[in-house]
Amino acid sequence: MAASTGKSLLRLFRTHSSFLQNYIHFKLPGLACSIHQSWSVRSARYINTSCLIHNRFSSRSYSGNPSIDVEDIERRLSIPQEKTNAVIEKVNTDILTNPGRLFAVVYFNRKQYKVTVEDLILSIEHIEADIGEKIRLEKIMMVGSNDFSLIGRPLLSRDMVEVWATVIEKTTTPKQIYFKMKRRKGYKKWVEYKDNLSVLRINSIEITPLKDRRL
Amino acid sequence: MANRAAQQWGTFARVWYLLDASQQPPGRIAALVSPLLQGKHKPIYHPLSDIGDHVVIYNTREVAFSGDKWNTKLYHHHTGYPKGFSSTKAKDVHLLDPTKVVHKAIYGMLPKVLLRRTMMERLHLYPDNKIPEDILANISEQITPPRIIPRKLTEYSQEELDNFPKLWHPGEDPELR
Amino acid sequence: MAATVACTCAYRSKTFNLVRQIRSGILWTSNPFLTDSKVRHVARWYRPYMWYLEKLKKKAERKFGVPLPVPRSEHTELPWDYDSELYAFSQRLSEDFNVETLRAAFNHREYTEDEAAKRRELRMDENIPLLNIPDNEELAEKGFIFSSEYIKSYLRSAYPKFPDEGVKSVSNYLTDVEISCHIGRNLGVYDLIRYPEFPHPEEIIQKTFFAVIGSLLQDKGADRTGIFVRDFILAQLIGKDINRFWDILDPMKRLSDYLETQKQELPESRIIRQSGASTLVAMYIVGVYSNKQILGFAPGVSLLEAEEEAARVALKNIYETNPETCAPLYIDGSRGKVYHNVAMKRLQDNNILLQLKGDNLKMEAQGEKMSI
Amino acid sequence: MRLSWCLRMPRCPPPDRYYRKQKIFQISKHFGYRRANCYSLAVRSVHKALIYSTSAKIKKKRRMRKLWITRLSAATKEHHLKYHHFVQNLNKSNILLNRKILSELAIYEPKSFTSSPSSVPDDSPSPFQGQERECSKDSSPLFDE
Amino acid sequence: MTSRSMPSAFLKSILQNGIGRYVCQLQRITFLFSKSSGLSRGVRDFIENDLVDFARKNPGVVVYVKPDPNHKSPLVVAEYLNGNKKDIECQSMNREQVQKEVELARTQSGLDVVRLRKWMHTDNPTIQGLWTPFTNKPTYLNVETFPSKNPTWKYAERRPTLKLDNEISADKKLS
Repeated sequence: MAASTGKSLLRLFRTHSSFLQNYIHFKLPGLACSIHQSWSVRSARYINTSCLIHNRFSSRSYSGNPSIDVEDIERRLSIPQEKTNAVIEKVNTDILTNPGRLFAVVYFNRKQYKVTVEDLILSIEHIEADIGEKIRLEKIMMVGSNDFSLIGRPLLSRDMVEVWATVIEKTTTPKQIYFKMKRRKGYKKWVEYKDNLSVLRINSIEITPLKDRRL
Repeated sequence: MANRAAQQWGTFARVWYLLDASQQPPGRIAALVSPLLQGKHKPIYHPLSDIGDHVVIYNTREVAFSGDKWNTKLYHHHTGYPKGFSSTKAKDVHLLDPTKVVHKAIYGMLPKVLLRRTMMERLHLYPDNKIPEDILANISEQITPPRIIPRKLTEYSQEELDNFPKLWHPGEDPELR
Repeated sequence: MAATVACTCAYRSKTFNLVRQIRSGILWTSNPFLTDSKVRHVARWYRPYMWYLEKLKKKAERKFGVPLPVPRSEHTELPWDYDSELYAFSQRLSEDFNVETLRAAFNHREYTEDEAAKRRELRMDENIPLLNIPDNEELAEKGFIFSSEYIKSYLRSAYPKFPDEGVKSVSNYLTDVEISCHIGRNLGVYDLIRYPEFPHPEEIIQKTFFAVIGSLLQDKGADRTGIFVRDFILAQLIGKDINRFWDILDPMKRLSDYLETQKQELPESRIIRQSGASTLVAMYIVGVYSNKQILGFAPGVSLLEAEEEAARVALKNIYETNPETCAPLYIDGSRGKVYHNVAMKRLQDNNILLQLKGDNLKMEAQGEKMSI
Repeated sequence: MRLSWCLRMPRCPPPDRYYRKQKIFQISKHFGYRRANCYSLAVRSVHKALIYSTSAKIKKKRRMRKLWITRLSAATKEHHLKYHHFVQNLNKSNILLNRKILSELAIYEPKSFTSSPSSVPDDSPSPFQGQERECSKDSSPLFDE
Repeated sequence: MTSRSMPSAFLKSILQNGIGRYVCQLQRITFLFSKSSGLSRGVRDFIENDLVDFARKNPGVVVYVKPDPNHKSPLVVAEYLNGNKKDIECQSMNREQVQKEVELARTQSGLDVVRLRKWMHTDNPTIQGLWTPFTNKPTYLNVETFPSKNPTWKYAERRPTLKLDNEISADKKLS
């Protein structure tokens, strides 16, 4: 039952991404907002976040245990609510004081990329933004640092994470050949084509402190 | 973190595992060991990269086939010349070389690629529990044997025997005992 | 400008020009199948024509040797206009340069002298305006001093715990010939340089690049120039570990010295993991602890190597310059602005800006001497 | 003299042939033996190579997915989970990270991989449960936005 | 083309472009065309209608226009900041096609157009430290003597639950 919901969601997510623009122009945030508002309203039901703290400098990698549903995990592992709040507080102080280098998993143009600041990513599609323009990558699936990770289900909220990128190049692939042939049948197909490419530079990954729904 | 070279040295380090083969079926040993030799238990696995670990197996003389395999299982060989075919019973092979049965089982379970011989180089077989010191110094972890070994009646202490629940008591009649 | 022939080939005939055109790809770009030619068939004359051109080219090369590279301004096929190039240069970098200062920044003293000598030879009037452009000596020096000072103070604000030695070595690396020449070339400085020798030596490219920064400093003030230096020079640090420019010979000693000054327990190394201890390819992970708190750990081939590396990692963590875990060097965004403001304030406090404004540079007193 | 190339015209082969062949030789230039330079041999091997290259573009996606799954099953086994349980958990918890990203996380960000909620078996008690209780400080989970 | 017959490279940028500020990499563009030839018609149309707009929008690009009777088939030469030069043959193209070519030349970085081996480039592949064979192993194995009575490694099955008291992070002191 639960598994099937997951799959159907997957489908929903994909169909949406095909026609939604996944960036907005820097200069005209107001125009693009409507699109994202509709998206965030739709997805609000599904977005929640799980998080966990790593001990700094610990040779062991975990000290906590993530879960799917807070109430459920609290019941199952008999963890008091104060503890959950403590985790949120810890992550929030980390975010506010010194988050260190962050990485994010972004969903861009039907592909997922694990990026940090100053990375280059390649997308095999022509995008509307001009070179040098800053765009915001909207679909952030995960953010992490050395000390904590936030995983979206499936996406992190727009208010929580902001990933900005600059379009630095729009070019093409070299000539590629699509070739098919059948022997002794006189069937031959030779198609030469080039794909459009666009290169993005990740400028910043910023997160704001978390809010607990119950507080 | 450390520099790239040091990081990679850590990531591609080979781990040494130890396995006690006594009372274990060779096939199940092979199923356990072959992914280790291939490196399939590591998230950095790639079929072309040589990242397998070392496995040390001792007490291979005491491996246990189920059923009557010692007598019925045959290892075949052909010299390539006419009348060159020969087959040997498992028990005869085992008498000739007590590590051979395990060796053959693992060799057969590795992928048939050029890397197979290299992987087998990392398999260290010892017929009894005499493992050289320098080999033992490398070992990081011991593998749980695949089969739980049943204890013999003689291995139970008197107390355990007394406390064992019984359906009926034979009484004191010496004949029944 | 048309009279400025600094370095050309001795012989110019029609044949030679034709060959140069082929060479520079004007007449014949490439194999027609490798470009996107819209023509389906190749004309019948094409191949024999190509043969003929090839032959000519070989003949000319045999006779005159391989031609030397020519400055872009002296290409006969492609047009050139120095003023438009200057204008585009300033527009491209989104800076509002004063064109006259910029012109001076590209003008080297040797060029003026060379020109004057040539005119004397030709008995021309030396006082026509072309030669009245000042040279870039002073601008280059100003630009160099400002850049290195700005880089240092920016790094100090971005990495407050990083020691001065390290900051200096990073700044030296960034203002060195290799990097500044690389930046200059890729910002389009090369074609605009006025220097008699061609190809221009690397030092000249470096000097011109700093002269450009100097001209910006002179016209637009220190704030704009600081941002320029940040965007173009400091950005070259990206993807590089800033600790590698500074060789720490004995990291363990440095670490224990540091801990002593902080009144903490001395560092203690412990093996965290080991594998294959009796083999040639052993791996040890060694951690450095102080007061049972781990400061850093690293793998290595031998215990000594791993310990040294772990001490280095510990130092990186203490200095907060570990490229992986610590925050990146922010150039964009709000953090970049904060660092820039702090850096500018520090420059002001040290009176560096005032000194740069004065006509006479008295920077020698601080032991700062331009290396070019 | 300058126009002597015109005289060669009648002797040169049909106009397209040379360039048609060059198109094939461009691809075959790194082949071995006569297949690199003899047209009749080159064209056959180029056709074969192009067929392989076209089909490999499709197969590569399949192969990579297989590799990611192998890597993931290795990574999840380190946490005492089986691959299919792991994927099931992902689906249940509505995490749509793909296999490529997850296998990258397992290698490059091991802490995040360990902390992903799917490493908790859903219907059985957590493998880390014992530690969970022991570890009083900093432990624990989760929250909802 | 087969991948072996194509040159390949990794994704890169010039001077870390896009960090701090963006610099358009097209340095100058030259139109070489004939005033009368029909082959140059598209380029002439482009120059008449679009070129001024193009130059106004891109003040950082020097635009040269050179009518030349030798260039019956027109040529557009794009020069980039990294020193690369790209020749675009615009023979018999119409205005839209020339527009498209010029737009492509403007948005490219001047690096060679080759097969790219990866979808992304990163200087910091790992933030939390690379995986090692020991990353997820319990530390009490450090003090175990082998052969031991409690073997721990079992394929895909759960290890015995451990208590944190058994955790020994570093056991051997380096002398």
